[in-house]
Amino acid sequence: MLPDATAIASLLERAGIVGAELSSEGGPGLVVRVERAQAGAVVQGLKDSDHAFVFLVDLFGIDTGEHVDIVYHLRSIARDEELFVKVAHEYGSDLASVWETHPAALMPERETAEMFGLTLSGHPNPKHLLLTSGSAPMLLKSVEIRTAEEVRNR
Amino acid sequence: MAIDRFTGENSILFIRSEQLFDWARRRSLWYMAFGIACCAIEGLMHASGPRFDFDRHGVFFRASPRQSDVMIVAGTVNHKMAETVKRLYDQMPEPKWVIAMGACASTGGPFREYPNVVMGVDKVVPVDVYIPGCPPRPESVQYAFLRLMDKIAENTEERLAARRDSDS
Amino acid sequence: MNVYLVALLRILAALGLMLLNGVVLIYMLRKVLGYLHVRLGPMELGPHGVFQTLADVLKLLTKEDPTPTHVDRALYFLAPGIVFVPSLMAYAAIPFTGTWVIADLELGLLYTFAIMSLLPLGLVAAGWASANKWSLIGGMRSVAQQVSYEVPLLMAALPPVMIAGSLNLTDIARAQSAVWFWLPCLPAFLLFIVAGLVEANQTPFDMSEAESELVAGFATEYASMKFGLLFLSEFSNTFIFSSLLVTLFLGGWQVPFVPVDALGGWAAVVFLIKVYLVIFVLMWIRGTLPRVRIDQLLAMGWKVLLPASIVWVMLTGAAVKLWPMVFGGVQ
Amino acid sequence: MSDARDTVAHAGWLTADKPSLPDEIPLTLKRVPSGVDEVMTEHLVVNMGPQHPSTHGVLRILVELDGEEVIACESVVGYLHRGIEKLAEHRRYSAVGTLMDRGDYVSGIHNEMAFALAAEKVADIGVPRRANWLRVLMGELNRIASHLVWYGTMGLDTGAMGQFLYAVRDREDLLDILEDVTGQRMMFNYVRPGGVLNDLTPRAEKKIRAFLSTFDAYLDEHHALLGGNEIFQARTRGIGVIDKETAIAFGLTGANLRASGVSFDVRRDRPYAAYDEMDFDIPVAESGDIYARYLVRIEEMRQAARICRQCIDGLPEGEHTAKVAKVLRPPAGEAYAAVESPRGELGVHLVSDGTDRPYRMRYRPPALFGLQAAEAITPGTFLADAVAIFGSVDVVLGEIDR
Repeated sequence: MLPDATAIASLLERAGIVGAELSSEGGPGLVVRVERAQAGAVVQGLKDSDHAFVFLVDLFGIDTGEHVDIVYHLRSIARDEELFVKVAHEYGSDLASVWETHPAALMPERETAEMFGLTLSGHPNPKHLLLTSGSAPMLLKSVEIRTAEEVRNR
Repeated sequence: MAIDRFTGENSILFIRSEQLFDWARRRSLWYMAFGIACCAIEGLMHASGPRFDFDRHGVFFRASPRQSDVMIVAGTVNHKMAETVKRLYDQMPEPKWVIAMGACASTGGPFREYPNVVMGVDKVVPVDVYIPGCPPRPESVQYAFLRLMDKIAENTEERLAARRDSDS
Repeated sequence: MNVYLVALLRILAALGLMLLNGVVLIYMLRKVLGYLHVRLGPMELGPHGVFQTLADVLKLLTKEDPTPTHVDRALYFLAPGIVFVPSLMAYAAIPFTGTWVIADLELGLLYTFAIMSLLPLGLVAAGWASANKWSLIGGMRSVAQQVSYEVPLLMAALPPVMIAGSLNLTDIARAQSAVWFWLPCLPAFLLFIVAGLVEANQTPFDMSEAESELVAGFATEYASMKFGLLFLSEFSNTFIFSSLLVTLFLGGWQVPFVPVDALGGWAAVVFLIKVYLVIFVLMWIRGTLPRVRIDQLLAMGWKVLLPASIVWVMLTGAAVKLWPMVFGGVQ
Repeated sequence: MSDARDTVAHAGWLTADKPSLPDEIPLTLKRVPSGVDEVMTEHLVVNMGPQHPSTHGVLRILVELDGEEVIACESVVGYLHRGIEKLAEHRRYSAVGTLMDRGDYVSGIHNEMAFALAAEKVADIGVPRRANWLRVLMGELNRIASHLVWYGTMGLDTGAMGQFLYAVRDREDLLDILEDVTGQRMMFNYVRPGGVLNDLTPRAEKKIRAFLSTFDAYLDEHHALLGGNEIFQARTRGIGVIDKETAIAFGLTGANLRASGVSFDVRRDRPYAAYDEMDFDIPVAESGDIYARYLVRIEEMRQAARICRQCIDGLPEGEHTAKVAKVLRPPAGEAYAAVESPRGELGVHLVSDGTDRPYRMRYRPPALFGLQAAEAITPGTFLADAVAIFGSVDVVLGEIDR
């Protein structure tokens, strides 16, 4: 369920995170947008706080056209709250692993990195997950699928 | 020469035995337990199940490619999988046949536009029977096996006929 | 008649019996499993699919026989033979009736066990030579389990021997004219079934070719008739184990309350019916039970079956000695 | 949460001093010193899959074995990657359902429902009450069908063949029903944004009632045959334990999470469709081993049958679908919708940019998280256990690879 925005804001402030934007308009829930360098600290801080966002529901990327948004979908089992943390990454930039905080991120991180052409740092096994090595980052909007013409002349 | 009727490639004995072996091959098609995707549920699991029971035709599954005659490609083949499919095909001993089950294995199906998907398994291994459908019902797979049996018989007859013609 | 000719005929009889038996058993397995699993099994080839196995064998004969690249060639070719020959030789001492036995050996039981203990050699050879990791694990497993269960199996076979006072299988069967040995030796009977299931590599102890773990175990890399030989010898082992069980515990060719002489040649039929009933039960088990884990299997062999069989042998020995003393030589 | 990290570090490929397993397996055996005694023992790196009887499709597991014991394991996925997320960006909203079906092919209704719910959230479409009830009914029938596959393959993984065929027998009846209502045996495309495709026919209703009248007795038989078997219990009790912390840390959901003692069920905690009107229990087990997962799934089947009975008895009158534009153009926005699929929380995160095609569709695969947990707890068990553990978390590769 939707957590209290002011509570989350004060919580982040206490953890020493500055510049976090909170919004719940037109989004899937309460979305916290933070700087790239702070992503790990935010996720760790949210987990250690008394809200206890211990459950990483999902980790994925969205290609917005200007940059890649990495979304951490967190859940607090104790309070039954859900939170989305969005972090903007430049194309081809570095995705810092949060697996030490959330081991569940191990495979989704690998997948996200290969699908959006990011490099993976701090990950114990930064290989491609789904595609063979050397494939294009498929989920970027700039990567085209086969045209009808190609399919017809298969 | 009269003796030719009993020795050599076109002797009665030889042709009869070839027809006999052909009969045995047709009637004992062991397929490889190798399901790739959705079609495996229909073509391998339900096919061996109580209602469809391919064992009636002597169609039975083996886990090892070395002991199987037919490979049912049941599902989408992508670039990562294609290598494995080819290797498994190579591991099967001759004579061997391939059934491309479903739209994905035949042409790439609903996923054909995705660059990682191989547009039909016939780009990797030669296919004998294609089954349309997504997924095909087990009955279709059964029919495919019956067609495959016909095809094997026809091939043998054609081969024998060609040999007779070239001889006379 | 020439003594060599007779010997040759007997060997041929054993070979024919084994092949025929294998073909029948494979058909039976498919039918029994089929009916257990609410389906029909082979139906199309001949009435109720009786020619199905014939087609399978012919097909296996005409398949290409590829030799994988990394195999140990000599051993790879020898292994099916090492498996096949002992299971063929073991037919020699099986008494189908009092007189119908290929070789009526004084030490028939010992001979059969000795021959059967050669089997794991072939299996591990097959596993090692195949250069396939699944085969290797399968071969190793088969050695581990057969070595652990050889002793309990022999121990479980001892009580009938002690009561009958002979190692000759015909004599042991004859000694059961009054009462079949499964009743006085019930624990040994059960131990023999369990240990025999392991030796014959049957579910729930089919460790060496556990399909869901090891693909096809030691036979993974074998194709065409080499695989056919491995397959046949597996069924023939089942047959040998079942006929040992029938001979040792279930009265051999005898029927209760019917004098042996009245049966004549039908005694062999009685024996075969008994054997096939035992095999049917084995197939029933095969179609129902899950498989145990290898360490559980070995632990059971060393910690439960072996002590239990030793204790039962001691008890039987005491009973055999004490019985004449107490009841004055009923034996 | 140091516990979870310890569990991960237990997996050999994660520890720093050990190189990760090679991508290509060498043909020769890897010779490593055993460390304990003078004898050099060989660790065997075996490659389970993609063609292996027990990998439920095309999962490939690299296993490093010391004898029979698993030292390390790593799962390699992607052999069924078909780009469902990418292709969804090029399909209209009404056509994405066909892709979703083929994702988790054992429980198509749930996949469609997740997408339909997300699309309805973005486009703000109301769903008639009858449609919601029909969704629940079909979803629960599909849940039984899916759990039956799991039950059968669990039997196969532990070496029992019969269970699988009995499960297929019951599944045939279910597929008949689903075919009657939806027109297909597997790829239904039944749940669409705004409602469902077809109404229930009287014939299908009769079939459902007939099925439900016998299913409980069959389920008891199934349970007695596999769960009551002592060999099966010896194989599963205390094996593959996923404790509460590990389960949460690895993002397990569904039956796997509930078997570890966490009572979370999307149907109850985030009610969708008509689940808030249904009366059902959520089975929870504490031990977290394979047997607990087995028991939870068996009980879930019983509860699913119970929900089906309520649905078929109390089906409200009305339309089976709302009036929805042929070409759906939802306003720009984002939505997350989750359903309780047989494998766990199946979520769809949908981003719309106002056109007739989704801008981005993220499919949360519950089995992927189950696979990670299985991979982490497998080291230290036996090879046969590894097969059972990977089977017990119910992996469906179509969903993991997408």
